[in-house]
This record gives sequence, C-alpha cells and structure tokens, in this order.
Amino acid sequence: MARIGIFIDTLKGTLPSSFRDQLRSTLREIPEVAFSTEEEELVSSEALERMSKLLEREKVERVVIVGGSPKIYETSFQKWGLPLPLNPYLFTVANIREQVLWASIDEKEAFEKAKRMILKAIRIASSLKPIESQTLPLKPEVLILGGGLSGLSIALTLAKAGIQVFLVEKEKTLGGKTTELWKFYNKEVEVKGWLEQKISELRQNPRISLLAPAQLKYLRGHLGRFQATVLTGKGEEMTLTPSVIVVATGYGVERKRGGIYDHKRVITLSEMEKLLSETHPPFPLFEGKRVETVTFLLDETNEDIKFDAINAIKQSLILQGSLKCQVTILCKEVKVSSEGMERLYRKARGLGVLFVKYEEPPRLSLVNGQIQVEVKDTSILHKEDQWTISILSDLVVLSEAILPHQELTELSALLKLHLGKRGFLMEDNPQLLRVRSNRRGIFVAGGCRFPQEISETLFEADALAQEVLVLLSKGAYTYDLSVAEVDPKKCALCYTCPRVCPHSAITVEKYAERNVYLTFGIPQNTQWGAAKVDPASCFGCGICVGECPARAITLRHYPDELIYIQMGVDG
Amino acid sequence: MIKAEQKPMEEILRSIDPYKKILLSGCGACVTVCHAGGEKEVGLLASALRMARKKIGKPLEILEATPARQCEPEYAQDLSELIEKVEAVLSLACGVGVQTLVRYFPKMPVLPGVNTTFLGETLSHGVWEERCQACGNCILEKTGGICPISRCAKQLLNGPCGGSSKGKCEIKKEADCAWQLIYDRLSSLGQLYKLEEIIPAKRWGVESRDSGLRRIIREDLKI
Amino acid sequence: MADFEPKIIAFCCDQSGYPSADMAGTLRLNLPKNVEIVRVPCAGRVETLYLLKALEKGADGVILFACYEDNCQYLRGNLRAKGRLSYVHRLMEKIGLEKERIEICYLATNSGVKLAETLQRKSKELKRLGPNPCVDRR
Amino acid sequence: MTLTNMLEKEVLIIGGGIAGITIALELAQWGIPPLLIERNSSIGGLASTFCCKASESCNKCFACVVDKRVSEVYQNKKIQLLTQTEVSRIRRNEKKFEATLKKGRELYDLRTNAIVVAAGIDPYDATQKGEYGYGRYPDVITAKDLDEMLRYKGKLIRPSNGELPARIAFFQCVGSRDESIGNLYCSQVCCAYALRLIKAIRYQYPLIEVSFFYMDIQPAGPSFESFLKSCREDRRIRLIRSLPSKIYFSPASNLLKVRVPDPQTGEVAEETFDLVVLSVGMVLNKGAKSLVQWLGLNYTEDGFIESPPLQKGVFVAGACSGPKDIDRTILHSKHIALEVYQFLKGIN
Repeated sequence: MARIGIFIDTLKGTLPSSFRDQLRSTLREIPEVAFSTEEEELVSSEALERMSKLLEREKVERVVIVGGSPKIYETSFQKWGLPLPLNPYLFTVANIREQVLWASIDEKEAFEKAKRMILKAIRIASSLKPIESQTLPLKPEVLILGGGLSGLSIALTLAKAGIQVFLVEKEKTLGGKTTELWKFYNKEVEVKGWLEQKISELRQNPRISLLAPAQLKYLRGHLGRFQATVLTGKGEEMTLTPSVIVVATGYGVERKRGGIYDHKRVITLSEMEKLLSETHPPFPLFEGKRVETVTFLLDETNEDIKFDAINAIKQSLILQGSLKCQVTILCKEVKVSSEGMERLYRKARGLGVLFVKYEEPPRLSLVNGQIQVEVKDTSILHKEDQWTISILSDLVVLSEAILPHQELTELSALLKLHLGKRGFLMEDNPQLLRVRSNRRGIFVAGGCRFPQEISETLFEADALAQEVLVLLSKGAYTYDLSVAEVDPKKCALCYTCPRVCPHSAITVEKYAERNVYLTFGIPQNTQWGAAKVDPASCFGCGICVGECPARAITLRHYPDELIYIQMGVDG
Repeated sequence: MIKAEQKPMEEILRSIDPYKKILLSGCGACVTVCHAGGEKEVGLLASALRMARKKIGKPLEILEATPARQCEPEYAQDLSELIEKVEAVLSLACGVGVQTLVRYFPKMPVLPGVNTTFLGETLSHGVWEERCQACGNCILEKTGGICPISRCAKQLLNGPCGGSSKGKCEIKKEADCAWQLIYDRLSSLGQLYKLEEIIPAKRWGVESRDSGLRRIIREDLKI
Repeated sequence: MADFEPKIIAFCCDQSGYPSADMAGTLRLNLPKNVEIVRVPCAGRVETLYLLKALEKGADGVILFACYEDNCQYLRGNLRAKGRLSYVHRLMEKIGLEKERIEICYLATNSGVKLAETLQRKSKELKRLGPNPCVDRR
Repeated sequence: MTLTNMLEKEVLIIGGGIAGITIALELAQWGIPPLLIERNSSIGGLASTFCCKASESCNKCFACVVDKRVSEVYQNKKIQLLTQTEVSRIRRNEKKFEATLKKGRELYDLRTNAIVVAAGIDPYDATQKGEYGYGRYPDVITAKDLDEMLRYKGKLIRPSNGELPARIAFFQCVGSRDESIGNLYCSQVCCAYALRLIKAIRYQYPLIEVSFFYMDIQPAGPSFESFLKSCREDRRIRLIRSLPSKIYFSPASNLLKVRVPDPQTGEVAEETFDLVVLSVGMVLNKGAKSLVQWLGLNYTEDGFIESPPLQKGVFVAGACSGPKDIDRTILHSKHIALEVYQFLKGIN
C-alpha cells in the first residue's frame, strides 16, 4: 500500500471551508492517506517549495491534489523541472472545481460527487508508476530538400545561427519558381538581383554544403539519427546523418493546352514577366511587332491561390501605365487580400485597366492573327441585360494550374509524410501550425505544402527556421518516456502499428530476445523481430495501443488500469 | 497467411446457447494478424457475448485465453487447466486450431467462432485478398508468379475465358482477370514465350484433397 | 423509473473534450449528475474494448468526445475512434442494444457549451431509453 | 499610495493577443524570459473570443489554437505576465529602453533591450456606417458579436426578441475596401471568417437560410477551395455579388429590409431578414497610437504600423502591422520571435 499525501488547493478560497472540513474528516478514514494539507494557491512557487519539503519529510510515495483542472498543475510539475522528491508522474488531480463546484448546484450532492472523485483519485494514485525521462543528443546538422526561395532562406537563417546545412536541390540552379519573377509587386527592386544576392550569400557560407543537382534516395531513422542517402548528379551516393530534415521542394505548374491555347500569342504569366523584363519603352514587342492589347485570363483553376492576381495586376500597371497598352483582366474574383493590393487594384482601374468578372469560362478564337476573347460580363446585375464582350488581343496571358510536384507522392512515401487530399504535403491541420509534419524532426514549408506569395513564403520560412533552431538549440532533445511501448514477446509482427502510427514512430526491428514464434529447442539468445516504438518520435497518443490485435502495446502514462479506474469499471 | 473472418454474431450465439460457462480461445498467429481472433478480438467478443446473454436473462461466464498458436500440441495442451472449468470452448483460431483442441480434449465441445476464409495477402490495412488455394502443386513459375487457381474464378490454366473484358473478370466485375495480370506480368518480364507452354490439367486426384486427406511426412525430422 | 439517473461515461480527449469540460465549468453550465469524465490523451486511445466494457459494466450510455476531423493533434485519432465506434454499433445491433447509447461527438478546445448541451441531451435520451439491460450489476 | 517596482527584462512584449502570446512562448523556449503585458484582465485578445467554426469537420478557423496557446502562457513560469497593465511612457536610453508600466495603482519601472509591439487591431466601428443602422437596430450585429454569442451562449438568437432567426444576411467589407471612409485596403480575413461562421450556423441549424453579400471572395489557406465549393453547393447559402447600400427597419414586423438582386435573374427586389451580420474589417488598435508616438514608429498608408520599423530593438508583430488571420499572425509572430532572438544574440 503506497503512502499518499493529499494537497488540497483552495484556489484562493474557491473551495469553501465547510467543504474542506467535511473533506478532511472523510480523508482521515482512508488508510492510504499519510497526511492532508491545504494551500491557498498550490501553483505558487512558495507553495511548491513547501510541498517539496513536506514530501521529503513525510516520505510519501504518491500525491493526490484536490483542486482545479489538472491542466493547471501538470505543466507545473512535469515541465518546470522542479526538484520535487517525487517523480512527476506519481501525482494525480481530483478536479473538484471545474467538475463539481462549478457544475452542480446542490451542496450535498456536490460533496458526495467530490468524495467519489477523490476516492477515485486515490485509487489512481496507488496505480501510478514513475516515468523517467531520456535525452537524445542532437548535433546541429540539418538537411534541406529543395533550393527554392523557401529552402534557401531557411538554409541561410539556420547557417547564420551556427547550424551545418546540407541543401539538396534536384536542378543545377537555385531559386526555383522565384527565378521566373522580374519585379516585386510591392517594392521597386528587381527580384533577380535580390535573389542572386541571397544565392551568392548561400554559396559563400561555409556552413552550407550545396548538393545540386542531387536527390534524396533513401531515408532511415528518426529525429536526431536520420540516415539520408543522397544521389548526386555524378551518380555517387552520399550518406548524410542530419538531426532534422526540412522539406521545401516546391510546386508544379501545368498550363492549359490544346487548340487555341497552343497558339504562340497565348502565353503564361511567367512568360509575360520575362517579356516585360526584356521590354524597352515606349512599347512592348512580340516577334518584332508592337503589342497594343493584352488580356489576362485568371482563375480558371486554383481559387485558393492569391499570387496570380498579384502578378497580373502588377504586370497590367506596367503595360497600361508605361507601355501604352490596353489591358483587360478577366477573373472570377479580384483577389486583393494581400498587403497594398487594394490600392494597386484601384490604381490599375484608374489607369484604364478593364476588369471583367466572369462566371462562364471565356472563349478564345483566332481572328486575323489576333486572339479574340469573348466573355459575358457579370457586372450588370440584371441577367438578361448582360452582354458578351469581345476583345481582340495581341497577347492573352494565362494563369497556370498550380499542382503538386510529380515526384511528391514518391517523396512523401520515402519520408513517411502524409499527403493531403489535394496531393500536397500534409493535410491542412491547424494543430500542425503549418510548418510541422506528422513526424518529429521533419518540417515542411513552401510550395510543397501550399504555394504563397513571396513575403508570406519568407515569413513561413522564418517560422520554420525558428522551430528548427529552438529544437536544436539545447544540443539535445529531452523527453519523458510517456510513450507507447511494445511487449516484443506478445508482438505478432502484423505491421498494424507501423501502419496506423500517424507519426511514423514505429518500425519493425530485430531486437527482441525471444518471440512466441520460436519453437522449443532453439537457443534463447536469437534476436527476433518485433515492432519497436522510437520513444523520441512517439507523441504518446495511444492510437497504436487500441489497434494492436495482440494487445502487445502499452501507453506508459495511460495504461488500461488508469482508464478503467476513471471509468469506475473493473478491467 | 491464413485469413479468417468472425462468424455472424447470431450464429455464434446460437452455437453457445446451451452453455453457461465457456472458454473463449483466440490464437496468437494468423488470426491475430488478420484481426479476427487475437487477444483484442477475444476481449471484444467476450464482452459482447456476455452482454447479449445478460440481456436475454441467461448470463454467460467466459474465460479468456489466447495461446501463441492453437495448432501446436503443446500450446493447445496448455489450455487444459482452463478447459476443465468450462462446458464448451469457442475458438477464434482457424479450422486447424479448432481441430487441434478437438484432438486433445475429446469430451469437450469445441465451436468455431471464425470462418477460415482463405490463404491471402494484405492489400492495404484492413483489406485482404486470396492468393493461394493450397492445391499441392505450384505452377507460379509458369504463370509469372500469379496464381490462376486462386485468382481466376474458373481456375483456368491456359489463358482467359471469353468473359475477360477490359482486364476485369466476368464473375466478379471489380476483380482483375488473372490471365490479364499473368499476360501483363510476363510481358513486362519479357517472358511471353512462357505462355506457349501448355500447362497440363491439374491432377486433383493425386496432388490435392480429392485423393483424400493430405499429409506431409519428413522421416528425417521424426524423433 | 422516475428517479432513474442514467450513468454516462464520457471519454474526453485531452485536446478538446477535457478542456471543453473545464470550460463548461468555468461558464457554470450544468452537467447531468451521473457523468464519469474519463480523460484520455486522444480519442484514438479509446479502445473498442473500453466502449464495450463501459456498457457491460455499468454505463447506460457512452459519449466519446473527439476533435473535429482534420483538427486532431495526432492527425487521425478521431478517425480511428470513429471507426471503432462503428464496429461497436454493428455489435450492438446484433446484441439488440440501442445504438443511441454510444455516440461520438466532435469538439474543439473551446466547445464548452456544446459539451454541456450534448451531455444534457444524452441524459434525456437515456432517460427515455431506460436503464441499460446488459449491465452486469453484481 | 503608488508602489514602484523595478524590473529588468531582455524583452518587453506589449499586447497579449495571439501575436504577443506566440512570441512570448517562442522566446521562453529560447530561454529568454519575456515580460508580457496586456491591458485587459485576461490574455488572448480578440481571437480568444472566437467560437469554434467547425461544421461536419474542422473549417480551419484556428480559434482552438488560440485557446491552447493562452493556457500554455498561463502555465509557463518563464513568461512574466502582467495583465491590466498599460504603458504610460517609453523612452530610449542609449542602447536600452526605459518604460513605465502602470498596473492599477502599481507602477513598474522597466529597463529592457527589446520591445515587441503586438498591439493588435480593433474591429471597425460599425456605427460609423450609419446606413446599416448598427447600434440603432438591435438585429443588426457585427460578426464579432455573433462569434461571441456562439462561443458563450452556444446558440444563435435575434437580440430583439431572443428567438432563432430564420433568414440571415451577411454584409462583407464593412469598413474595408471603402473609399468613402478612406479604408483603401482589404481586411483579408473577413470572407473566410464569415463563410466559416455561416458553415457553422448552417450545420447547427439546418433550416436557416443565409445570404452572403460580397464584392470579391478572398481565399484563405490550403483547403479554401474545397471549403468554398461546399458553401456553393449548400442550397440554403446564397452568395450574392452585390453590397446593399442601406438597411431599412420595419417596426411593425420587426424585420430588416434590404434591396437584393436575385442571383439567378438579377432582378432587384426587397427582401426581409431576421438578422443582419456586418463583417467588420480591421483597423489599428486605438491604444497603439501612443506607442507609435513614443517609439517614433511610422504608419503604413493604410494606417497600420510599419514593419519592420527603422529603429533597432523595436519589433512590430501580428495584425497591427496589417490585416492577418490567426494562422498568418502565428507565422508572422514566429518570424518576429526569430528576429528578436537574432537581435539579442547579435546575429544578422
């Protein structure tokens, strides 16, 4: 029978004194209870100090706190690293404030309920087992996949903070899709120079090893001990052992093809960007001839992408403003939800750029070497009065469909990362805070998750760098062993748990001493395969526990017993 | 491995109806892997059966056990202590496991709780498909590693039937035609010439169960 | 029967159900009298067996408070819980036990009101259904 | 009597909204114990009054993330938190900042190396759009009022009579993209925010009819496309590209009248609504003005605070630097947290 100490947290008087008196007389009758004491505010540092001394003096083995929500104590005990003489997992809380005092009306009823909860907490306390923590050394080495804007800004930030970075890019050149941009929409600088500056900084940084062209071939291991095999352009295999992996492989695009869309006067936004960068005033030339009318056709795909509208309006300002063109922008919605865009939109309209919002897809045809665009204008509310506008254009500029990269499916399997419904990396799960992946130690940023405009991409890259740096800053990852654990003797090697583990923390390894499949007479020391949870990668959710058909997995901080006692049921 | 599926609840309830105390025995091997009769399934079924019987006013007492492999004599015999205490055994092992218990406990009714369905492969978690019928004479070498005995509805040995359409089987529309798969596979291996070899009709009477009970004897292993 | 106070076992995911129960307290919302709050790290920790044992050993009804789809801290704990619940529903049908006795309810961290309302509603439903006939009341 | 306390901190974070909270938590992870001050009695700011906007599944409003972070701050002993505290003076003294903080009758004299301004935003004051009758007609409410109603009461009512409304209208861009009031910017979040509210309401009350009046639908986040599709497929949600100019109130019927174009034909007809929700845009928090003055910061064209500021050691985070939703505020704040860390450690 474990000796249990009871701490009654009055929560600055929230627990009424009559209630406490009744409680103390009840507690006196329980044999396990070594003592009970009251505190005004248990989470205050003075109270914790008193608690620590009392625990030492009374030699109690378990503690029950009677007070408010366990959430207010748990972090105090488990995360502050307080020098309590008792393992933090030997504490339990009876949440009287939230679940009884604040939820019931009748005082008598309330006391009965509280009493039941405290008795339950005492049973729970007796069942608790200590859980130790472990430390995993993390050397400051990061592998970044993808040398686009995300990848290279993350590389620079990490390297500046003293991290050794390996940057793997499948192409020879760096910069990815950003190299297709000529100008920022919100700055006067040209993108090219700005990007080149970043790239040369990167090339000069001694802490960044650039592997381009190169590709990831295999990945084994977990946080802190990844083993990545990289295939270089020369066909050599290299093994890297980074602590953390960053995936920033970007997105793919596909332009509409077939019929008129193959015509040379139908170009993409990035082709227009290039054309503008090569244009000298007073007007743009296409195949030596002056371009007078330009029509942008946006939103045929990707209602979630903002940067097409940004680029189109930016280009229209140049075309209409200084290159004497007549520009029409056809779109479903004018996407101005980026900083300063509303003003640019108004400026474009002021310059005479026509905006037409369409519902039915515009029709393109060839008329005398020009592209005729026919579209029904929906700006007139009365449907019968809506007319079809026909615009003869020297150039039609299309937004491209934004798609996940072709290789992304393969890469996600290699990295054991989740692929979302749209085929980009990771679902849109708010709890991942955008840059985290399903695996501890692997982070995702940039277009392979969700393509965004440059300034947003840079914020995201920094947010990712911040997470990586915080993780690596202490040189080690310390974690409690409040994780799932496989009993190798019971494991049937059915591969259920590696499949269901959302964090890819379980693998089958040869480590078990003996397995039920060994028949009699074979030497005991044969190493046998069984599922194994990597404790540093386990998040302690317990999904595998409920799924294991052999009931071979235990969640150390939430064993069966703890749940049955809470349910008030015998297992 | 052997794949099995739990029997319908009604059938199980009917079969255990006469008894007040039973042993529910799972098996730690194949049926655990296919989530039909491992320790987890034993617990679930036991709880469900107790409730079902309680509801109709005929409480049932259930002992639970999951030996590592019910088809081995030693593991089966380990159950004897428990078996002494009950009126019947409900086994979630495959048909083999049931019969092992029958052999060692001649006076004890042993009832199957699962249907032993086929020898199959896991396609994805929770989906299994038949791959082998234990015909006794493997021809996979000739068919590019795809078994027409288990995967062709008509067990054809020399090419598809006329019902094969767009690569699908005419008996089970959603299933791939085995002979289409064999053709595709041999073609990708560059071994289409293998199709020219006629596979002789199976001698079911010699190789398979048509000749009666099959038995493997390894004289060298006998103790 | 008039004073029948159904026993509800409420499995509360530590990411949504449990903080919502705390929030219900903070907002001074009334919970039914006979509710056992069972704290679990994730709805995915709730084994099929627990759901059955709850019904077998004393509960008139069970509610599983999980996070909304696409919002699980552990990505798919809520989906696994949903799958397990559908298995239990199938079994209950065979046993002849009302499916309404077990329910999954999706919450976020801040769904105190929804949690209290769901528990109240469940309690009313269970009063109408009457005590669980399968309970081993020894 | 006033008490004066002396404090020495590496970082002062002004504003306990989601931006300030995120930065405090991130800095605490670096082992830099920040001082977080908040004018109100509890932290979380505007976003902590938001309800969960899930329907069948999560609609990615990120409100729950705020709630989680708020409780993390309360439990984190590395973060010194002063609520009901305001800055009454700041000045730069060589490399340090000297600030006087006022908490009730207590005064704090603080010396700090870095200051993070995370003052947040105010919802646009809808009474300024007199034609919509906010403040005069009880059943004209703002999206923020609706959000709080759903969070704390859990149900939707008409403020005038406490009954469930049958027909609701949402007016977008109230205080945004509006030349007449000089707000020449898109508040960026309101489309998704209002549509999520609509989805949540439609899920809770399957019979309610909702009309959504807008200019252009602005996307938000990776799953917006499928979300918008599901809104369009809902036959009880009408998306109407037109902003009504005025709301009329009929005292006899206690209904709100609006002239509405029919989305099918375009015919304009008068329709009645039980409740009108104004999607108010964002403006810089009023309390931020004195900070801007003391620290010598600049305003952007749109009246937010310019970020990054020219001054060393001053950082501007979150929506006070321009409209941002919770999601992007968190990312932006992490970026600022990193900049603060780099500044303190002398990395550039």
